[in-house]
Amino acid sequence: MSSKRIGGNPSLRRGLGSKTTDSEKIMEDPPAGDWLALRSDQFLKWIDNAVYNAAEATGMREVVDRVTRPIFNYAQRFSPHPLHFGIMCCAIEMGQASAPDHDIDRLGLVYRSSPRQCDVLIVNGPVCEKLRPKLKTLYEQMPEPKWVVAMGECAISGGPYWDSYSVVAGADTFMPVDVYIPGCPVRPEALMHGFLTLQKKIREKEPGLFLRR
Amino acid sequence: MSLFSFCRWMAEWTANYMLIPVFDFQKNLFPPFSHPAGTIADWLGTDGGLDTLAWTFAVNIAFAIGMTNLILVIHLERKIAARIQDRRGPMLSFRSFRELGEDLAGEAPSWRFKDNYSGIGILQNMADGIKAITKELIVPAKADKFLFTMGPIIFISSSVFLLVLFPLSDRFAASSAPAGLMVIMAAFSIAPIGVLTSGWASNNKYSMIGGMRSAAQLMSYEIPLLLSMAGVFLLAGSFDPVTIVEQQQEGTWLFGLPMWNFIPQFLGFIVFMICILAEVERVPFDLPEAEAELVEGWTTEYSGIRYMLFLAAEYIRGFAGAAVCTILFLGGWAGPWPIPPEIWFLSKVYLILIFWIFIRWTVPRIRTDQILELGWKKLLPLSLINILIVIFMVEIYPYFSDIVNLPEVF
Amino acid sequence: MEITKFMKKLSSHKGVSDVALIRDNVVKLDLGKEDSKDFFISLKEDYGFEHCSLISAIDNQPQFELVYHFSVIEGSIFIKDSPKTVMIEIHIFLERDTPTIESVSDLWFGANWHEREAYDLMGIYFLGHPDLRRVLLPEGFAGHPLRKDYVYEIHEEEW
Amino acid sequence: MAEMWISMGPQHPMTHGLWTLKVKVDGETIVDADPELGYLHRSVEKMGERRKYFMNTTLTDRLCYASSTTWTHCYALSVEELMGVEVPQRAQYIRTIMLELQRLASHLMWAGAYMPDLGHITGALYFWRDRELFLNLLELPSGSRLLYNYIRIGGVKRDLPDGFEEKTERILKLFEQRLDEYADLFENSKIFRMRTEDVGNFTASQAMNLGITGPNLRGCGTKFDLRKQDSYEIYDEIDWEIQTREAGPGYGDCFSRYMVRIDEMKESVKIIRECFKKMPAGPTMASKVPIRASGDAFRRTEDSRGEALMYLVGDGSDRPYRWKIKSPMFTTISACPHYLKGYKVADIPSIMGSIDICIGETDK
Repeated sequence: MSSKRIGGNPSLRRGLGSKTTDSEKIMEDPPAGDWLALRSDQFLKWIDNAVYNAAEATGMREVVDRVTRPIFNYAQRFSPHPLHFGIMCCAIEMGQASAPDHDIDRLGLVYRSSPRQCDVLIVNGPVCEKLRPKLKTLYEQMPEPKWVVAMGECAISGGPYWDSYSVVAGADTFMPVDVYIPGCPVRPEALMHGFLTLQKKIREKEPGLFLRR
Repeated sequence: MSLFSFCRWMAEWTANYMLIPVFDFQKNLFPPFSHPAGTIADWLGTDGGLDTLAWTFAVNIAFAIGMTNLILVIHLERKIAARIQDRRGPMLSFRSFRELGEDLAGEAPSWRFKDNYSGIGILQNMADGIKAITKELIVPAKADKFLFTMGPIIFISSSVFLLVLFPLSDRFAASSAPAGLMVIMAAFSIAPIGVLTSGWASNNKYSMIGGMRSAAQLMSYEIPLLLSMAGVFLLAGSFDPVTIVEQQQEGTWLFGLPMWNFIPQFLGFIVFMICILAEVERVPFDLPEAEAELVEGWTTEYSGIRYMLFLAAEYIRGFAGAAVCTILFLGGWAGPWPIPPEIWFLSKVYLILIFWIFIRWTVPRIRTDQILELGWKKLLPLSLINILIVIFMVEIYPYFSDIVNLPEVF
Repeated sequence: MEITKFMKKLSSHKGVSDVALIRDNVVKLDLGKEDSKDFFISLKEDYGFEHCSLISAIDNQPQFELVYHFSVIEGSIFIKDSPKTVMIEIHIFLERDTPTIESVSDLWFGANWHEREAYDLMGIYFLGHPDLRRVLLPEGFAGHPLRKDYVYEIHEEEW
Repeated sequence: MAEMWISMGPQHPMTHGLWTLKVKVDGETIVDADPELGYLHRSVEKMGERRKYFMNTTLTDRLCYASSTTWTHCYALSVEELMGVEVPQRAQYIRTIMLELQRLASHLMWAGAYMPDLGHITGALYFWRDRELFLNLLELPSGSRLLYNYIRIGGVKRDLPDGFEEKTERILKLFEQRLDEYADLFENSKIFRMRTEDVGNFTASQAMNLGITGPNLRGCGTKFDLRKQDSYEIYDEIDWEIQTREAGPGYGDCFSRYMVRIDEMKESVKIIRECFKKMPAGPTMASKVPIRASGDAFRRTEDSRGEALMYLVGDGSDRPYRWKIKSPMFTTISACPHYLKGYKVADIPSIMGSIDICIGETDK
């Protein structure tokens, strides 16, 4: 059971399901002899590499990183937009957390319905065999950088459904999970604490570099 | 001093002391050739060059003011919505900068979350915006890549264009065309093309339905909107915002209050307010992005900064819509003396925006067929009646009052 | 129709045996598999059981048992001096080799998915069902998990 | 526009859970629909066969996350029927109070989930604010916010805490005031009625055949409530009315379903008050509860969403041989092509929201 964050590392990411396309293969190894044969996207990639190398060589990359990283990190950790996605009991508590009594909007959480506009996937219930491919699709539809929060016992390990024939033993068996929030169901206060923990984690593990994402 | 003369003064100063010496110096570096730097230096010395430079400054100032307002509008929306809903809304405080400072200085991170959420939360917009820059930009595999990128460009550029079109007062205008309001409305109606384009190009059924709805909404709302504006134009005899505002100061009403257009043209005012809500796509008319049935509507497939800019562009359109409403019906920048007219104008705009926020958070969304029915069957006849009333006021009543000596009412 | 009279009438139907009153408003009976459809038609048309509450399949090892619960909502059967509505519980026994029975989803639409569920989880085939697919488990799932002889692996954590 | 299939779900704001609704649309008009379930199939029935009778209350609590007590109660009733346990009078009163509080919480959950479907997020937060009151109230005796495990076989876990009645009365008073305030925001609002009236109609006879029960059936004017029709606990000793809508315009549509639930909440408040008045003293648990059972038994109760039925077969051991759950939403969702056809795409959230879906009990 590994809770290691895999988002930033392209080689590990590829292992998670995004396949290496042909064009990517070409890109990693630019043809040295025939520059003119580059397609436009290859050319852009090449420029990107060239700029990166130049920045690296002159030491500009470090300077830019030093300044931009904390700022981007600050923005990322204070504006986590979770996906509006409910599985079971914890989804009710997730909704209740945005009710006036707990008001999770204070922490800047805005539930977005489209996975394209989200940063955090909250898995708030048991993942069944039928749901697993769909959940994985949702995870892959989200843009980088992204985080996964396993909310409640069911998402952590299967919880009360540990001996079921159709429930997966935890969300981390098939996707990287960043924060585990125990509870059955998780109380809204615990959800808030989970998000503060996620902020802490984002702060400690600084996200990708500026020039090469 | 008007905005333009201020900018003109600034342009002269910049040209004389900063630009022309630089270009002259470059010209002297290559004396044998007619270098473009020389041409530019010559041109900057002329009236036309200085005017162009001045317009550039003016447009930038107007744009900066609009964008500053945008942050305020989004913040207002979130906070007022929260207060309506008996909660507090975003509370990210300036104290969170302490963490940022520590990170920038490279000191050991220490965790103090207690301080971060005790402010008014205006930084939340900043965090959202900067975060959007860092997000991956996804283009769906089967999307039409060219149109997928063109859609946002059309939508956002046409919305940002709106910011420089309306004057904040007669002296504070980045552009002053005689057909000013017509240009604004034309710019307003470009955006649905962007919506339709990006909705179609996303290769997503929700997006496509959202785009279609946007087009249908445009069809049914543009006509009553323009007809309700026509009343004001008839009354003022001009499309120029300055003339329209000045015309509203002429007549007086109870206790010598100025008769702004929303009094004689109450019908037109109501029709305009409904239609402009539909035009800027706010609840109850936000059908293209009805999140209950079409996940995020036509923005479903857009991620990162593109989506954030969509959101920003919508608020810009809201701001511009409220500004048009102020110019047409609420007397524009007119107000008692000690407060400058620009502040009057902005406060009226904000009043309308807050009214819209109240509407947005207290009514449900209505359905496509109902919105079309409302547009065609109710608002269109009402706006026509409004025009008839204005024609009676402007043309027929004065004609008869000349003949039979009627009291001068209008 | 009073409930006692209704019980008397039920006994006269073909294939019906062991009619009993198990609670003050619930009639229980056993039914032969061959005569089930005729009985269900008359249950709906003559006695007015409008609502199919539940169809449950039981693996009795070796044979299967189907339990139908139907209820009256505004029908003609009543209990004297009581607001309670009448229910009927019907037991049908199926052989393990031929777990088939005629579908009742054309009579009660509400039975449609109950039959699909019984097929999905217990492997009972309903003849004449319009759309007999799996309903809860994904397509391509092997076996019928609610059968007693279904073996599955339990993901037990090591401690 | 040509006809096309749109797949909504499992992640979609309309679904209120995990299911997929495939609709075939012609322009914006719905031509056909095909619901698909099973994303939350946890095999509760099979798991129940591995656990002892009294252990299964954990699973029944998690059957329906919005209304957990009613399901545990249905299970407890069935097991008591199977074992022949007599529940003490005071426990029956406490159960009734808990059930009605749970019904209030569940209906408020529904109302809160229904409002964003119509594009009214403020409404959701208002109703959830009120739900929080009842969650706090339910937390007092049971110790948990959402899944209480309070009703046990043979009675309830423990007696009500001191001062529970006063606290309940205070909250009920506040809640009644707020419901009156909300009338202006919702049922008297023109746009709200435009969205809900004459949308998703079905008649009572259709509904019975389609297997639709509960508030959805009562919205069609049928006086069918199992609390009276198959009375359990002490509902027959208490004076209350079944809430239905009179025939007329807006009959069996989303608005009538909305109004039935709002009226039911008001009726629940009455029931709770009367229960407190009549509650006797005494034990809260049966003196002897067996752990083995044989034979078969079933009971049905009026869940917040309709007819809940649990059928239990015992083989003489301490675990159920077969445990079958009837979920009211299972059949209601299966019938959705019937009441979706002919309406617009924008009506889908309005209709599917008004029937109050809970996928937990549906998928079992």
